[in-house]
Amino acid sequence: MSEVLLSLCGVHKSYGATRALRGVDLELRAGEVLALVGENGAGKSTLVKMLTGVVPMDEGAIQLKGQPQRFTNAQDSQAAGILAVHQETVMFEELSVAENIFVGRHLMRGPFVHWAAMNAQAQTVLDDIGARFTATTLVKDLSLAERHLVEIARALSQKALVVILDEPTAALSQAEIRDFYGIVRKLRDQGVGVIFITHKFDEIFAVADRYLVLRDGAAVGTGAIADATEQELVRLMAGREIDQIYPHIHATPGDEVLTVKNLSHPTEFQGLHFSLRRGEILGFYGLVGSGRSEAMLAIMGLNPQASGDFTVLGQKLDAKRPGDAIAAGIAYVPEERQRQGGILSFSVQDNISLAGLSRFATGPWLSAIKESALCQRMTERLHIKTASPHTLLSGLSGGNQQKVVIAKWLGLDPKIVILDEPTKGIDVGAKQAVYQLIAEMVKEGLAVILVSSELPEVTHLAHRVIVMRRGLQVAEFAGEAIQAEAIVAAASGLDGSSEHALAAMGAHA
Amino acid sequence: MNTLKKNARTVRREWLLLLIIVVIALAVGARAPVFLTWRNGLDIANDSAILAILVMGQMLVLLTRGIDLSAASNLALTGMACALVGKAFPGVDIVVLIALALAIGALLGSINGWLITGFNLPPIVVTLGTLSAYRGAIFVASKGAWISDQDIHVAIKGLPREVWLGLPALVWFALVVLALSAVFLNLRCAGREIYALGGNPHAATYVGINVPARLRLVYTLSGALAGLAGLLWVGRYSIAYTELAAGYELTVVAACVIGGVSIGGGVGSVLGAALGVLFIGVVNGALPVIQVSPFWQQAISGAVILISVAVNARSQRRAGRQILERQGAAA
Amino acid sequence: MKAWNTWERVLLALLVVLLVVFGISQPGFMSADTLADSTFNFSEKGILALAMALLIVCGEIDLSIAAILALCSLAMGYAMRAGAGPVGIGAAAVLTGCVAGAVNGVLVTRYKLPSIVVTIGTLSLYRGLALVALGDQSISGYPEVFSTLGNAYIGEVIGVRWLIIPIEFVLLMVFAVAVGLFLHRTVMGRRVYAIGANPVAARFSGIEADRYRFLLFVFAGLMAAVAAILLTGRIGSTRPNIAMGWELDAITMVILGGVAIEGGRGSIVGTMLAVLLLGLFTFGMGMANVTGIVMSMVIGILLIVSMVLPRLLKRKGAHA
Amino acid sequence: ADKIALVVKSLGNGFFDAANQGAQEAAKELKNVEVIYTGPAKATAEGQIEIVNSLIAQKVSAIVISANDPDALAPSLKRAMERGIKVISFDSGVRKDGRMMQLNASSNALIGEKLVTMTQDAIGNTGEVAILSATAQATNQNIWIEEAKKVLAQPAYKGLKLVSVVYGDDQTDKSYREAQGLFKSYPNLKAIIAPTTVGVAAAAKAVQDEKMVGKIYVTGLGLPSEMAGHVKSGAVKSFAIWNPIDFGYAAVMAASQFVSGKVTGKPGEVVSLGRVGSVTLDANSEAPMAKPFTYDASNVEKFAKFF
Ligand SMILES: Nc1ncnc2c1ncn2[C@@H]1O[C@H](COP(=O)(O)OP(=O)(O)OP(=O)(O)O)[C@@H](O)[C@H]1O
Ligand SMILES: Nc1ncnc2c1ncn2[C@@H]1O[C@H](COP(=O)(O)OP(=O)(O)OP(=O)(O)O)[C@@H](O)[C@H]1O
Ligand SMILES: [Mg+2]
Ligand SMILES: [Mg+2]
Repeated sequence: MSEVLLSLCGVHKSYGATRALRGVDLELRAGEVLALVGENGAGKSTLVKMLTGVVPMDEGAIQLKGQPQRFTNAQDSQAAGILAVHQETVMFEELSVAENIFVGRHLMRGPFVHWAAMNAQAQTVLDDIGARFTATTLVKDLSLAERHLVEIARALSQKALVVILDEPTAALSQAEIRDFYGIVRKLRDQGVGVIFITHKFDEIFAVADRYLVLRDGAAVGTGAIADATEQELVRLMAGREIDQIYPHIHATPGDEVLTVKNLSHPTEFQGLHFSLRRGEILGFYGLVGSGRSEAMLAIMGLNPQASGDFTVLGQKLDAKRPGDAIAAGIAYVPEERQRQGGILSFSVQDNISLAGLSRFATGPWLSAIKESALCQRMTERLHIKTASPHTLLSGLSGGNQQKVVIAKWLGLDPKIVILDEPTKGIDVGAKQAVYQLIAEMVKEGLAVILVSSELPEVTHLAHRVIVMRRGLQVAEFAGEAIQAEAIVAAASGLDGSSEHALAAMGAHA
Repeated sequence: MNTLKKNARTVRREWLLLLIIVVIALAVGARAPVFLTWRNGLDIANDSAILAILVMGQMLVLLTRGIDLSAASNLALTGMACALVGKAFPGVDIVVLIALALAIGALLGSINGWLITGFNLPPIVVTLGTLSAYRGAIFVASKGAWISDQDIHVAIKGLPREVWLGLPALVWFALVVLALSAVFLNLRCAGREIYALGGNPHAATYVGINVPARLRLVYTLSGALAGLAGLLWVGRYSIAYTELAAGYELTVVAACVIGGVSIGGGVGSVLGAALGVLFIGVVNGALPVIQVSPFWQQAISGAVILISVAVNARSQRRAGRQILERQGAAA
Repeated sequence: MKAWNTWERVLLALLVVLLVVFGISQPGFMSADTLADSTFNFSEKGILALAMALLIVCGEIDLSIAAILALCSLAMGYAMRAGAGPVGIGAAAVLTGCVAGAVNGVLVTRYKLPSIVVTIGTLSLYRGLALVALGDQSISGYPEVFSTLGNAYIGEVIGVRWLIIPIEFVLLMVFAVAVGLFLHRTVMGRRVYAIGANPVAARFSGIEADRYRFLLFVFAGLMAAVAAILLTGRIGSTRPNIAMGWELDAITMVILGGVAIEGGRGSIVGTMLAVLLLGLFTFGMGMANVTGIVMSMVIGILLIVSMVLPRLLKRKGAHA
Repeated sequence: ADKIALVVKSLGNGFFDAANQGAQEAAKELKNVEVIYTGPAKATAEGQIEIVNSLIAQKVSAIVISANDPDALAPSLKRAMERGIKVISFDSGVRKDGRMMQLNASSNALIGEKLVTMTQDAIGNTGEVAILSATAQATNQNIWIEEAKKVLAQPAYKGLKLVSVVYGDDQTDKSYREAQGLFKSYPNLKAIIAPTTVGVAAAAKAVQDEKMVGKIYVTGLGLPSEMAGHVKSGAVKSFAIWNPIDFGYAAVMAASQFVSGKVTGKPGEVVSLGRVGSVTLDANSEAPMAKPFTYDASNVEKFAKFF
């Protein structure tokens, strides 16, 4: 066994009344990848923030190579050799790639910033990880995935002892994730200790050597990945058995409720045609940035540049404003929960009633009684864990926030529900609840569009799957034909459907 | 090539502003040749110099997504303090007075910074409060009296009239401040960090930028520059009184905005801001010369602000991410 | 979204303290006459503050509101010169206010410009237009109705002598109740909060954020017009520098009233309490012959202290 | 003690500070009278109205005011009179129904004429002349400018050409820039008339700074203490002013006459102004205090010590 690089002992951290970490011990060896797993709010990110000096530790000890450490700011820990790719993207759009890599530790010549050296060094690192842009590009001109490469380059640009990756693959495409595994392995081979945080089990088993499970701020289990099973990890995380994540879908599709014809946008997508039936789950699969969310926004009237013909229940819909689509019975649970979905400073009840406010009104006046009736109904139906309907949304865990956002839309009794990445960043328990909900919805005769980047989700739940690539609808699978390999091939253009796409993927593969 | 395109975009904006300034100057000169004389140029430079100094301070603050509404009050209070000191100690040296102006200004600025970072308050509210507070403090300090020509220290009066190497001292002060700002923002670590934290304050803590310290620095610098401007202002017009430069903070913000500094933080350059100042200077200098009624001045500057922000917003609008392959762009 | 919170209670307590302190220290302060007259000093500002509160809750700001007031007063003058009757004069003000507000609204919603920048620009533009139009003149000689509106007491008008409440103050109260009901009790009010708290989520929930923003700017113009009618009536003359700097007074009232400058939080009750608090405070100090500029210094400090204190107390609470 | 409030256009103005000196002197002489010196920070009518309202609440005996707007102040001053407060305006007047008496520093016609004759003394019979005034709304400045224009229209002064009227808003910096603008717009300008103490000093300074001494002369109404230096430098040959100390004194004296009920403000009444003499109210209840007094190199130093 190699030497112990980093050890944490009895770490405590509270945010006001929330005890985010309670006495966590952790050991990381050189040349090892440690998977840090746990439900939402288990304290993973908090642990990272502590190790990187972003938030101070209340109690406990950190040792790096046997030396006790005390980090008061991010610079201290960087200097000590701990580098992190944080869960939130840490990017400065107006600055160049090189500067993003070196921000906070600019290379200096005398009293002045040494631009030439910074650009050169950054370029070397970028070339190393196979990035296809130059160091002087402004970050705002990069795609989402390219930005993640910049973050990774930042972590690799300095001599690191420990590299921490907090859900780094959330926005990467399949091919990029593969590249990324390569980078992680390379680091490990160089003797770096890697802490890897993710909610995706396939990743854990693909790259990790050991795991540490956090639950409610405490370490509840650790061991070698080779000896672990997914079932076991899930049990540790949730504190109970979760045998069946995906529910059985009982519904069979009925009449057509939505047809979309020739949905196009000048830059984002083109020529989408599809229809949706009662009780059907239509999956939309594609790589990140393939244009799915943009297309859904267009149906909702949130994408003013788009054009297309929509028919809802036989009626033509002129979706120019979200209000029209809502009135026609369409509900859209957006991708970015905190930015687009909920209002953090509103209470649970006010969030739930927001989209259909006029239904709680007599004349122009709001009726608190009607509001709280709906809120009560929805909290019970979705099992939302909240102290009271008047708790602020910001006080809820990620999974429960997501349920509140879904409740907001279900409260409208929609005919069609569009769920955009409904399980992004939420833990297994919450995921299971969301899947259960989807199953109930279609059973009641709702039609569901499920936009997802998680393959198992679409393969297990959807009746039909439409695959998008670079703004185009490239394939459709139904029933037995829904096979993971075929879908991935279509999504990444490896099925030979487009020569261009092949060429584009070339650099990544 | 991406960068080239990018740089071309921003550089073009600044050239455009310069071009507009030149066109205005030539057009006015065609009607009133006196406008294109060296003397008039110096007058405009002289008038713009103090604004330029204030704008550099305000720009630093705007870059961090803040705003310093107290700049003009700070200017007036520091100016009054210097005038009072000059009156009380006629023997005091100009260097001491300059140092004093910088120090008082910096102190007043650092109060803003301290309140904003220490209590996590929105800058607009804090500086709105200190705007009134500093203004009132002038009244208290001077007991409401004006300090006029004969009581202003000779060195303070003399400073703006000094001519060094053919250029007025005020212009030198402005040029030095501009140059130092450019060096600070482009070549000093702290300057780069100001751009970074303005662009994404949340991310800044993650990369080890000491955000509160940088914010305090920025407000202190803005204050120090306002203080220096106060001393120069009092010298130039030989007067110090409570309402000195009242409302000037909006002109300062306007110059920044015209110069392409974004209220939203993280965007702006010394060159752009300087051109914004020049623009205001040229327009204000031109109006009396072409005998536009003085009443038009304010309306025109309002219209100019609106047009330039609209133009800025259009040129800065995201060029639109392209997912679809462009026609004919086959590999 | 609640109209009655801790901060409102604090303001009410402060108001009581203020009345007691001035009542003891300033003879004549607690007389009905004095209290009634004091409201002349802040009624128009209070009306501006109501519109400003809505805008700030919605995440916007209007620095041009006092300049719109000047423009409306100018329109009244021109309408009078053109021979319009009282109704025509009033209509001219209202129309001008709505148009000026709509210009702000269009610039903010259509061109997606930050409202603080837009209204700094229109502040100069509107004030400048008033200067251009009026130059070195002033307009006076308005019909008697306006003077009554601005200077008379409600009792004089309805024939109840003892009811010495200025008409201006009655109007302020009526508007306050209306705006308060709108913001705290109606569907549209809730949406205003939502837009201020999270504009993207609000839009995703089917709220036409831009329409609300636009209408609120128009409403601010309308309130500026109402204030213009009252102020012009009260002082009987129009000058280009009328109500100079009142935008900052209105903002101060709103912020002291507990409305968060970043939007999404605050109440009309708080705003109105702050209007009363500041109005009576300055009046009381005026009676003690404290000069205006010192008063505004005290108010500036008050503004900062009122923001710092709650945070300081919270911090103390966390440590204990 | 009777409280008499002296409400000025704005605080910090040297002219009014001097007037306050005289007012305090009058209070001492009258005994049993307390003078409250007050005014807004910025020269606005709204600011003065707020002050008047609080003076009403204090139940002062009399208000002596120099108004920023003749109409705007009238309603609240009327209310003051309804509550039994005596109101007189001095310097810059209030509309007739808003006060009981207006004390002018001098007669407006005399001031207008003085401004023109001083200009003629400085530059001779021909040349371009510009006026730099206070705010565009200032009542008294506008009346004097009108009077001066009337005088200029007389055949004796046809060589003097008035080319422009600009406004420095009684702010030194603005006045200074306006003066500079005049130099540029009118290369042949010979004189600037500034009928305001702030403007005249700023214009003189601009002449000095731009090295125009001898080419352009400044004249107008100024305070000796502020102008002494400019007379010495040659930018100013002569300027005029009435004695502001006397002015403040006389205004308070007049007010006390009203308080004691000796006069009521009817036309034809004689109002005693203590050591300054006495005046008779005209049909508009106005009265001039004295002729403007001219200052030049021979006497300015002497008066500079006083105001
Ligand atoms: N700044 C903060 N203020 C208050 N509470 C916080 C803060 N940051 C995190 N928390 C709370 O601390 C707990 C741990 O949060 P943390 O972000 O570490 O979870 P996580 O394991 O990273 O979850 P996820 O999988 O959703 O990223 C949660 O209950 C969270 O609500
Ligand atoms: N380079 C980028 N810069 C900024 N935003 C981006 C970038 N790439 C993608 N996005 C954002 O990500 C969101 C998703 O984009 P889009 O609809 O095109 O893809 P998608 O197929 O839904 O992928 P996903 O939802 O998985 O990101 C969009 O709202 C878009 O604004
Ligand atoms: Mg996390
Ligand atoms: Mg998406």
